[in-house]
Amino acid sequence: MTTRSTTVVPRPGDPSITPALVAEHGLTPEEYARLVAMLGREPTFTELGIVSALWNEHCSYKHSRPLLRTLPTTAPYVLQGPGENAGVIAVGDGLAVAFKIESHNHPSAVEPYQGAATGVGGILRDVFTMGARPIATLDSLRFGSLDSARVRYLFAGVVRGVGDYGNCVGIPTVAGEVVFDPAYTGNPLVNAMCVGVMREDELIRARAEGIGNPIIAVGARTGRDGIHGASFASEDLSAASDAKRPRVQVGDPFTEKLLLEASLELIRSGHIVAIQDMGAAGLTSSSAEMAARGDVGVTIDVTRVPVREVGMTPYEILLSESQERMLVVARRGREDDVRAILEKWDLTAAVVGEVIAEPVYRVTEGDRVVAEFPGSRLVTDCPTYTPAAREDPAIRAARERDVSTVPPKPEERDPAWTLETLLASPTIASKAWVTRQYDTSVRTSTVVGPGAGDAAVVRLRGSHRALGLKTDGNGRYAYLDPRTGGRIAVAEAARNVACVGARPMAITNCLNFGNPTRPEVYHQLREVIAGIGEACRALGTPVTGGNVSLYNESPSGSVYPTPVIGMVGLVETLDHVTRSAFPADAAAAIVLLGSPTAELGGSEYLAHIHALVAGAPPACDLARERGVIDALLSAIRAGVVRSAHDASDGGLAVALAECCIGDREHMVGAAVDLSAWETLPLRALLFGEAQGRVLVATSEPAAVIQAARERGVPARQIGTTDPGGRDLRISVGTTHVRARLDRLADRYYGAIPRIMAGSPAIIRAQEEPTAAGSLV
Amino acid sequence: MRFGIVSFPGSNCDTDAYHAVADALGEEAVMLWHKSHDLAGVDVVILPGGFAYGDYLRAGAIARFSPIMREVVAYAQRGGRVLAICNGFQIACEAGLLPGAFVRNVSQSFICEPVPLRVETTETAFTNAYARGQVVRIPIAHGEGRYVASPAELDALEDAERVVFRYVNAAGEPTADGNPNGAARNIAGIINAAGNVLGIMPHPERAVDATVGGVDGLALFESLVARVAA
Amino acid sequence: MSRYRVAVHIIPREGILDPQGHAVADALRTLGFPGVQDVRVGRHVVVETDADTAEAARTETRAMCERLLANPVIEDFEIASITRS
Amino acid sequence: MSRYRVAVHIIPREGILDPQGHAVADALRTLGFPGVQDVRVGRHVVVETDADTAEAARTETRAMCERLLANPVIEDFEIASITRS
Ligand SMILES: Nc1ncnc2c1ncn2[C@@H]1O[C@H](COP(=O)(O)OP(=O)(O)O)[C@@H](O)[C@H]1O
Ligand SMILES: [Mg+2]
Repeated sequence: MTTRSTTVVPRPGDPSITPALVAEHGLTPEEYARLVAMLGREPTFTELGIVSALWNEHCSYKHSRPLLRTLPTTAPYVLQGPGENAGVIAVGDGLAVAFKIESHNHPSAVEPYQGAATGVGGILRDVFTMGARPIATLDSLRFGSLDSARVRYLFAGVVRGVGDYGNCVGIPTVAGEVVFDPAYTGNPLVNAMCVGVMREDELIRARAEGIGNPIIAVGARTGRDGIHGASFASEDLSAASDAKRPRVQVGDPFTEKLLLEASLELIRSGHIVAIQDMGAAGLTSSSAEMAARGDVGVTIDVTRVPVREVGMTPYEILLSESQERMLVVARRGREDDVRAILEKWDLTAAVVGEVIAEPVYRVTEGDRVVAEFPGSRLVTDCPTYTPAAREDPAIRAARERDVSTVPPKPEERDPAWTLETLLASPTIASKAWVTRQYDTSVRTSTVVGPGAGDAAVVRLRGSHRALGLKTDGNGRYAYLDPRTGGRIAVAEAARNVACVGARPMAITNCLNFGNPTRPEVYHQLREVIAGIGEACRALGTPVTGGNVSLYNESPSGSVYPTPVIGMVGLVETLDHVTRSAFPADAAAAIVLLGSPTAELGGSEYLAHIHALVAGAPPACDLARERGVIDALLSAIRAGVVRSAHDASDGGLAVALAECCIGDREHMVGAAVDLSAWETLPLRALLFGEAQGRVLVATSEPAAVIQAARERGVPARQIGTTDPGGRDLRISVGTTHVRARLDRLADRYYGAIPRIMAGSPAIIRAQEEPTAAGSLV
Repeated sequence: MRFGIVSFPGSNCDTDAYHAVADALGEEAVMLWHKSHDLAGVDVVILPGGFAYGDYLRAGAIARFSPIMREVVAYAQRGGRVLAICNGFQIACEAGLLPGAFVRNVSQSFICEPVPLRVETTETAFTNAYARGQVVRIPIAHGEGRYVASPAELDALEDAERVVFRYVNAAGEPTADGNPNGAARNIAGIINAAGNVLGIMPHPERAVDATVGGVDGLALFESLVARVAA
Repeated sequence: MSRYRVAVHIIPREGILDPQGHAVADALRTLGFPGVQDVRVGRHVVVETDADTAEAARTETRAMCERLLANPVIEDFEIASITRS
Repeated sequence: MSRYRVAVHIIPREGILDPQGHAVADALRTLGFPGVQDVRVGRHVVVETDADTAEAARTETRAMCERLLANPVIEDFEIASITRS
């Protein structure tokens, strides 16, 4: 594999390059012209495949990169910002945390179980290739309405896929969210986040370096799975996706577990200089990206890649998305040491290439050069686009609609009915049906798991610290008002993390949007990113990475523009850990930080009770958000907070109910008086989703109120808890609402199990006879 | 006292068992590699939870043939103490150290949650620090946790008081609603006839620290320490 | 109407990763079966169903496979046998 | 030495409940196959192995079943077919 002058000639048997073939590879005529100019000649079939993979949206971010550049990415504790497999922050005691979120929407729409499972596998690899040991995963899921059998099938399959993979590898799935809305019927969203821990000095980057260093393929053999999966992820979902089924990849969590252990051992051994997983676009993107980051040349010989099937072409080997594979750059002369470590873990390693001085990206098939690109231009030359942006007038009209005049339903005369009905909305209802299928306690570090707090708390062994972790994002808000939706996604994630006693530190984000070449969608993307940036700056939480998933459209339309924020917060000492249920041991005062408003737009109340998506989503005052977080954390540090829960979906009444029934074995009654806001419309007061509010149970209300006032945050005691009580009572002037806890609990805990009971995971779409299903 | 914890490829509760012994219990813990034939002179072997060899085919089926299992079986036959947890229990059954077998949970899905267990006997090296009839809360985390055996085998287990832990409901009764996985006769843990091999489906090593999951599993480890010290 | 017992084989599609099969093949070789070249693990489903004729039972079962029993994304199926029961 | 392809069925034992089979039967009836009376779900394992004769392949595979592929507490096995491959 020495440097030599080369000529690239078409490989016998390869198709010749035609405009149709170029189009099939997703390249525009302009992009193709750019490729020809870069090469100074026509590309070969193999080269076309490589470029199609690297220049598609998933790998190149061609429609989002200019926007992403506007996000804040720095803080003194950020050790690695965007640009690597995962972001990394320092959390004290010499420890660092790597974290990243990624989407697997399209694969999950086609094969929910394997799609979700391989999504988890991919994000685990992104974290452990930084040198960090994964300690937790989070999953952020969105589906259509559970009324549809097809949706129930997707939901059950995705949950089983997320669970089986993480459970087998032994990484607890500790937090996340599940949202149901018809907007996601044809195109579910499956975003997975992984968080890992290392010592600061164990950080490694995926940057090829050292002329003559060998490039080694590690892990599973390469098969024909998922060829062009990355470009598949960048197309609209349509009936034609059915024909793409063989592109689906199958996960092998057992091999992943071995790969995890072997990779960490390799990184600690000092035998390697870089490591990256072969994820989207496989060998091609991992080798090209490592070379580009290190600004070196590489050469890869595809005949040395261990394959699973005979007769695989260079094109197939380069683009395969077989799972559980890594690409490693080792130090020259350490090949046998690398092999020995892999053998210990029953894995194979094969030298497939070399770092070279010559500034080229070259692929050979034995002696024949089948692809060659100048320098790192393959990665850096991808065009970026700034399409036209225009708000959809229909959406603007929906936002500007006055929702305060929507006539209430007759049943709403008893607000307890509305409350019970909202608690049974699958978006609000308990997700225990989901999280019970996840191993949440493996690694014995989960201090607060799913359902017990507003965020998960995972302790850091060997320290008194812990992490507060949560994903958040409200697509309905972002649909109605993308700027506000972007801000709220960050603010809510931060608030949730603060509610468990963690200081919000940094975010990763997953942007799930429709087709960006449509001006309406590009407008949403631009505004959401602007909103995220504003919130991150205001809250001091830089962006360390993320993922953009575009073309989330199906014949039934585009998904809501859905930003998902993965927030990492730091709990300074385990004494600060705070849960969301009212304490059962003694009565406490209930203090509301922040205040209700007349806002009702974009609420779950309107969506669930009135099937209406309209009105302006609640305003997000970032200074207020920061004040609420600071006040809450200061009260927690002072030791006066017994529980904390933010008011979000379903508003204040739902939040109160959740505090009462949050610990099902020790439910706690409460008596609350909201007469101070008697002038507000009752349903906005109870079910409106005004931002910047947290319910705190405390034995020292004065201290909590004082902490809030010092930060300009309104705060007021609104009631007391009643550990022996069986009701939640809410008074507003002369209106008295009384809701029985057992009924609330029945709605809240029973809603999803009841829906899913008649629908075992094995039942596949009834209304779509062509859809896929799986047994077991 | 020295505990040896076996690491199979795919074990994922081996480090949890290590921390339970070394940190919570304060005893010596060593890891035993599956390819090794050396039990390092340990006083107790722990077969930990996880998905050894991916649990492909059947849970525990392949792990049973691991090199170290030859030593573990011989050690158990000599009277050495073996604590087999979750996947370890499945492996112990496949290896013939304990009777019975496991099939998928009745719900067909993986279940992770703390469950109440009743301690059925304290006349074992693993439970002498509990009170008879005591109800403890210990997490389960398994997809194939449904214990099955022939009626004759089950009767034999009962007659010899070898059912050590049973799943119970909130009232402490071994009813169907207190049975998370459909296990025969609510069986969560059994011991071999010689009294030196305990299989338990729930995870006592996840219940040794008040910060994460409570401390109801600690007495199991303390029982072993008390017995070996005696 | 008669009762038929239809046996169906559902196997991972050619080219689809079969981690189970790999693990079992490795284990068998280690156990002293060096001749083992390859193992694929699939499902064997036996359906007892009422139908007018064996042909009708076959048609029904084929539909069951397509709609539920096999996952066409990653599996192939074949009807192995049909017997009166 | 020739290569043989041996197909093995591993079936949950009578008496050992087969909740998966039940669930599948229910699902099939829900999907509009009312004739379905019963379903049992087992494994279909295909072993490619080198052996001198078909008989030798059968003996070997039987040993594989006894040692690894089937657990006699819960499963029965049968060798369904042997073909030269
Ligand atoms: N929404 C985003 N915000 C900030 N950084 C992003 C975002 N999306 C992607 N990035 C960064 O761009 C880089 C490439 O990401 P990605 O292509 O998703 O990684 P992978 O190759 O593992 O799929 C990563 O460092 C990632 O963190
Ligand atoms: Mg990556």
